[in-house]
Amino acid sequence: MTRQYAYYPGCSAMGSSIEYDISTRALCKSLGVELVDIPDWNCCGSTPAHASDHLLSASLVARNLAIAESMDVEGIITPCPSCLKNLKTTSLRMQRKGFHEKVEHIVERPVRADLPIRSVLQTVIEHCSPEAIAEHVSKPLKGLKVVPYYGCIMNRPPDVMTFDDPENPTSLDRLMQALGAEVLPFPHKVDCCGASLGLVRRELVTRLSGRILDTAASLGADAIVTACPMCQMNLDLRQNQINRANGTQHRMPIFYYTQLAGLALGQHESCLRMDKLCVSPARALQQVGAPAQEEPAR
Amino acid sequence: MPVLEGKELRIVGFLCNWCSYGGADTAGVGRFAQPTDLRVIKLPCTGRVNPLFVVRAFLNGADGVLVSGCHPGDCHYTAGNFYARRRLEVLRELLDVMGIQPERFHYTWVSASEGQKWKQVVSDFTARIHELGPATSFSSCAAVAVETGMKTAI
Amino acid sequence: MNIGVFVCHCGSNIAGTVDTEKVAEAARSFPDVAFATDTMYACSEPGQAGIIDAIKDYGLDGIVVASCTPRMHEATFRKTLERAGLNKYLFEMANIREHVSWIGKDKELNTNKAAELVQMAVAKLRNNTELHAGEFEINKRVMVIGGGVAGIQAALDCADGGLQVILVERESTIGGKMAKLDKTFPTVDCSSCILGPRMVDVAQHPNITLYAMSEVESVNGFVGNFDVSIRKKATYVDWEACTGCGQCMEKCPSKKAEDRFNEGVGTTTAINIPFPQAIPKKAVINANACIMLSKGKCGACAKLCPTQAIRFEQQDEIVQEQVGAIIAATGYDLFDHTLYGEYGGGRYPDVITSIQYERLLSASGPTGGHIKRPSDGREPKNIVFIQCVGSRDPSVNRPYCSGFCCMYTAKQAILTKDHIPDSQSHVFYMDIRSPGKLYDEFTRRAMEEYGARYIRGRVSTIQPRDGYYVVKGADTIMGSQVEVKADLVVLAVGAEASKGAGALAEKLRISYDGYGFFMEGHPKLKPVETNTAGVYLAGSCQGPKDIPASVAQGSAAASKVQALFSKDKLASDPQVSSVAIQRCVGCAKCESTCPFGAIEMTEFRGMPKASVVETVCQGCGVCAVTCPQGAIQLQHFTDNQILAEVNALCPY
Amino acid sequence: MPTPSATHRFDEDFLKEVQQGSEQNLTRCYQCGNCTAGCPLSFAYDIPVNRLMRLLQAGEKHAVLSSKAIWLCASCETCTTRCPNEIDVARIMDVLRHMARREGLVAEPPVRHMWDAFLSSVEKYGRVFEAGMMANFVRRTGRFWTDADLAPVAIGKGKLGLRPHAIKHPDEVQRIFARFRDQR
Repeated sequence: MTRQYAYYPGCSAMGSSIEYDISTRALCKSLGVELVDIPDWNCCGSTPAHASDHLLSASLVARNLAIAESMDVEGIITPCPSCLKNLKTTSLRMQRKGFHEKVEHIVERPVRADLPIRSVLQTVIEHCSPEAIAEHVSKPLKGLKVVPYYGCIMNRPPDVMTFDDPENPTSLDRLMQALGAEVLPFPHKVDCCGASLGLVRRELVTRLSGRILDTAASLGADAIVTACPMCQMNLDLRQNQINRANGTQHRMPIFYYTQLAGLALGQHESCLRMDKLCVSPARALQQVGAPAQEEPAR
Repeated sequence: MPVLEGKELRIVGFLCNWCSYGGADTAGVGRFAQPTDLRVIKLPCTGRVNPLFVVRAFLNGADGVLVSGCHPGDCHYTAGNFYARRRLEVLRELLDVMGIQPERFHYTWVSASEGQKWKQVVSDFTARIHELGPATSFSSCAAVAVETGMKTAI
Repeated sequence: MNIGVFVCHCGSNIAGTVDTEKVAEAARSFPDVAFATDTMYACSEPGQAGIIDAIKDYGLDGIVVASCTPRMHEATFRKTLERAGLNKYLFEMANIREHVSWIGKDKELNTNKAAELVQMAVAKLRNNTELHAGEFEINKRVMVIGGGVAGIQAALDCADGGLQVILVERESTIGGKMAKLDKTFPTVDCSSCILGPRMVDVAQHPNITLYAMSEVESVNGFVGNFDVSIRKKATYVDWEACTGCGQCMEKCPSKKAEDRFNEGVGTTTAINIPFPQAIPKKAVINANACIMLSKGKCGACAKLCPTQAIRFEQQDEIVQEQVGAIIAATGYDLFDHTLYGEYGGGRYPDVITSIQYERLLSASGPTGGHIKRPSDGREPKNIVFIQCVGSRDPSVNRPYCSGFCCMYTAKQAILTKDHIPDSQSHVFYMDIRSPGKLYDEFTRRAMEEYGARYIRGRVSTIQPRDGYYVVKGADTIMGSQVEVKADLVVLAVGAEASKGAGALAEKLRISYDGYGFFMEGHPKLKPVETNTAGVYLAGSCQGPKDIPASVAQGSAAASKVQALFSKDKLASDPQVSSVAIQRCVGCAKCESTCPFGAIEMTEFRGMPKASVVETVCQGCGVCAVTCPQGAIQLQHFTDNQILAEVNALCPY
Repeated sequence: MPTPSATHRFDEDFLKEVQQGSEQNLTRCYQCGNCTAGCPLSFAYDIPVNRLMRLLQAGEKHAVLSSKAIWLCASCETCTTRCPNEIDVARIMDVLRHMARREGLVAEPPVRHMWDAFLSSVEKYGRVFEAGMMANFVRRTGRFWTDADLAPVAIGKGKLGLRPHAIKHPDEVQRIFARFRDQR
């Protein structure tokens, strides 16, 4: 049976991670997870908000919570870990009366902050289970060597995110194995790539992201699989910058897990939008016998 | 000598010698500050607590009664606290009938090592009793009636 | 009754927040109080003399002392009464220290409360009667639970003192953790060389009966007369016949069995003798790994055993033993480091525990004393030791310091240099805790003579990188991050209560703390006693201890038992139930509720009556509440005595 | 940072404010250094995290609030996740940034500008308008070549929209900002 969730795409879905949004919607549809966009949702404020003031951050989130609470849904789900952390943290902190009142005063509407909030990844894993998904696989990702990169806040802090293991998460691993890919043990699963400092201190980002690419390459990975728009943009869009800074020649495709899942489930390119990836996935895709992408413009 | 008017209420505690009395001592040795209302009567085991003792305390003007013994399974006499639990559960049912607010009665388990927990139990229960305020006193004849009724009930 | 009341200052412990003079003054107005005074230290020699004099001068026949908890000094003052010729049960204590002066600062409230507690004590005392202890025979055999170094010491001391000892060991050999160690700090002498002979003594001692592969099933009775049933677990080998020749191990085809003795470093055969110096040196079959027991075919060992000792059909067996005292020496277990996901959570083969490392260092270990990486058998050059894994870590509910890890880590760093001269050890520590004779000197030697590099800081994570491991730590003194390349990482895992400690405590009716360590009788003055008469503690079951401390406690517990057994009879506690025969209607409710079977139904003039077996009654008082007639009463805690206390507190 | 003198002035109110703002008990820190050990950006910090915690315990307000470290923290939660004393270090870093702003002590202005640019974009449209935010940031910092190399790729991939995706009721979000401002 299908389940209805209030869907919070997050701002990057409108731009830098549009393919994540498209492939997420497609995957959920095929797995019977019905997404209903939160009408007129606004930005959660991300790091800039909580780094500037916790009340402001909570208030920006709260407006979305309030709208979602007026919908008839099982809970709120979002593909973006950064949004997820803000939403979850806010609804946790709003359990405290004083803070709750302050926030309601600012957003000028009642907020219950009692809807369960999950990532799309968690929902897919718990609602469908990798085993069940494996049965729908029509184009197994045979021979594709991937390293799963969860990013730093998909599972942490554990008390807030309450999903998977904070040090060695395995949900992506299990999902990728179910899709037929070969998953390599990756020591940097939850390491920080520095994305949030991309604009201001590029040299820090190239160092942190560089290590992730280096290790992935040295393990012989064909691609990195991500679940975070920040991480993906950082490793994909900035890969040339990283190479330049570190004197490396990585050509490492950075997939969203939703793209690879869609691929294995036999979805059409229009649901995957591989063409949106900056580092060409062509070689990796040929390996699994998927139609070669035209080399994207650079 | 009466309770200090306005400052304290009358709270009686029945504690077993092996766990809870030791726990109260541990709290003392640790200098865990507690409200002073509680007066402790030491018994070998909560199994020695006759519900009549509790009722008598209430009839004679107690505002609260606390019973505490060893955790289930840890009883120094293997089963004493199980007997206590059974009897005190029955008692809890009867209190209402006798015109005693059941919230004024509480039983719990605290081990000899749980000084911190004991402080918590005493503080919480005392706070609860102060919220309820002084208990309404019984006329002596009513008291006698209740106690005889009680005897036959148990 | 002429009652005397003595209100103790306990220096400033009580007088600091209680007006003791006022309390004494208040006491003078209580019924039957003929004399009341405050006193500096009631328990001191002059303090007790003062009580005795008052008894003589004022003809007192009952005493109340308001001071510390009766758990501390009731026995002291009861003796004082006896010295003054009074029955020791004509005495009551009011606890105005632990229950008053130490938990509140308000002098007015405290003073008032103290006075009420005195009033309560007086009220009870007025209902007290003389009680006289009987005597009962004791069984001068002792059971020691646990055959580690503490248990071995206790057993040998008792046995040498002429006592019959029952030694119960859960594993197939005694020796405990110490038998697994290579060397011991700070002398670096060989562990098995010093423990081995003691183990042999146990085996050969005429006074010691050893039950290995056995666990205590249940304990009944009380001091002087415990009835213990012991479960001898099936070994599938007739130990009478087994000579420990070890041929079975050579021929056993199932070689993938868990090697418990070697802490899972490598595997062993399904039929196994843990190590050459094992006591008893007998083979045991691991039922899960044995092909015969799991699949019903094989039996290689049975075919070639020279003494036909194999018994595949063997079952667990329960044996009964009677003893007069019990020494618990069940030791400790090591923290499960898989809870530390950041250290690999057990996924990295070359991240091992300190005890596994001991097995690698030990000449009788799986590698013959050569340090080899479990992953590829290579000899490591860079070894990193991480301390406080499962110690001083509230996030895994282990906020306590395990005490000996700093020392064994220093020892392991030293041994590492001895084994591999061109190796380099790094030790991440938070604080070096090395109090003890020659201990701190020892840790200094590790650094100064053996060049171990000590880094003050915790490790955040360990990450594998082609063939080695990157250990990411901090040097808080330097104020920076440090990354160390390691071939092998040794986690100094902390000590925790041994598995099943809680269950055993419940069988022995002793208390244990929040971590599962057994509670001593008094944190300072009764280190090896428990609150259950006749049950004593030795070694790490009471809290983490190193070898010298465990041995000392083993001897201490043994001497306690010797003292207990120095008398032929024990005085029975007269605080037991007794039946008022004329009120008893013989309903036998008490008989059915008594947890100890201490009540028998007898006949009196043709009427059924309950009667209490005084030496069996433990004085819980459950029967007194059950009796519909109030015919059975617990001496010293009768209905009247308790109600007198209630009425004193609630006078309306 | 100035070395605290033996007779440094212990600013207790500061410590209180941090503890209340973060709901963390700083006395729990026993200086094991785990936070520093795991911090991915420690190499860029002027003061390592564990030293910041120590300075907090010592009430060294100025030293803490004028540090670069608090602005370079990426909120990756590693310190919070691994602290043996369960101190939410990342949350404390947040609170320190809040206080530094109020005190006008921003040791890494570009970070602050980037966040402000982000938030003003949110205030204006209800969502982040990435291109607009970039422009705003460049204006604030005068860093004209910031990621100039990425723009063509991003635009080519249609990942850097040149028109904002405003929400239907940006006024609601604007009111949130407004009411937030005047209640402070």
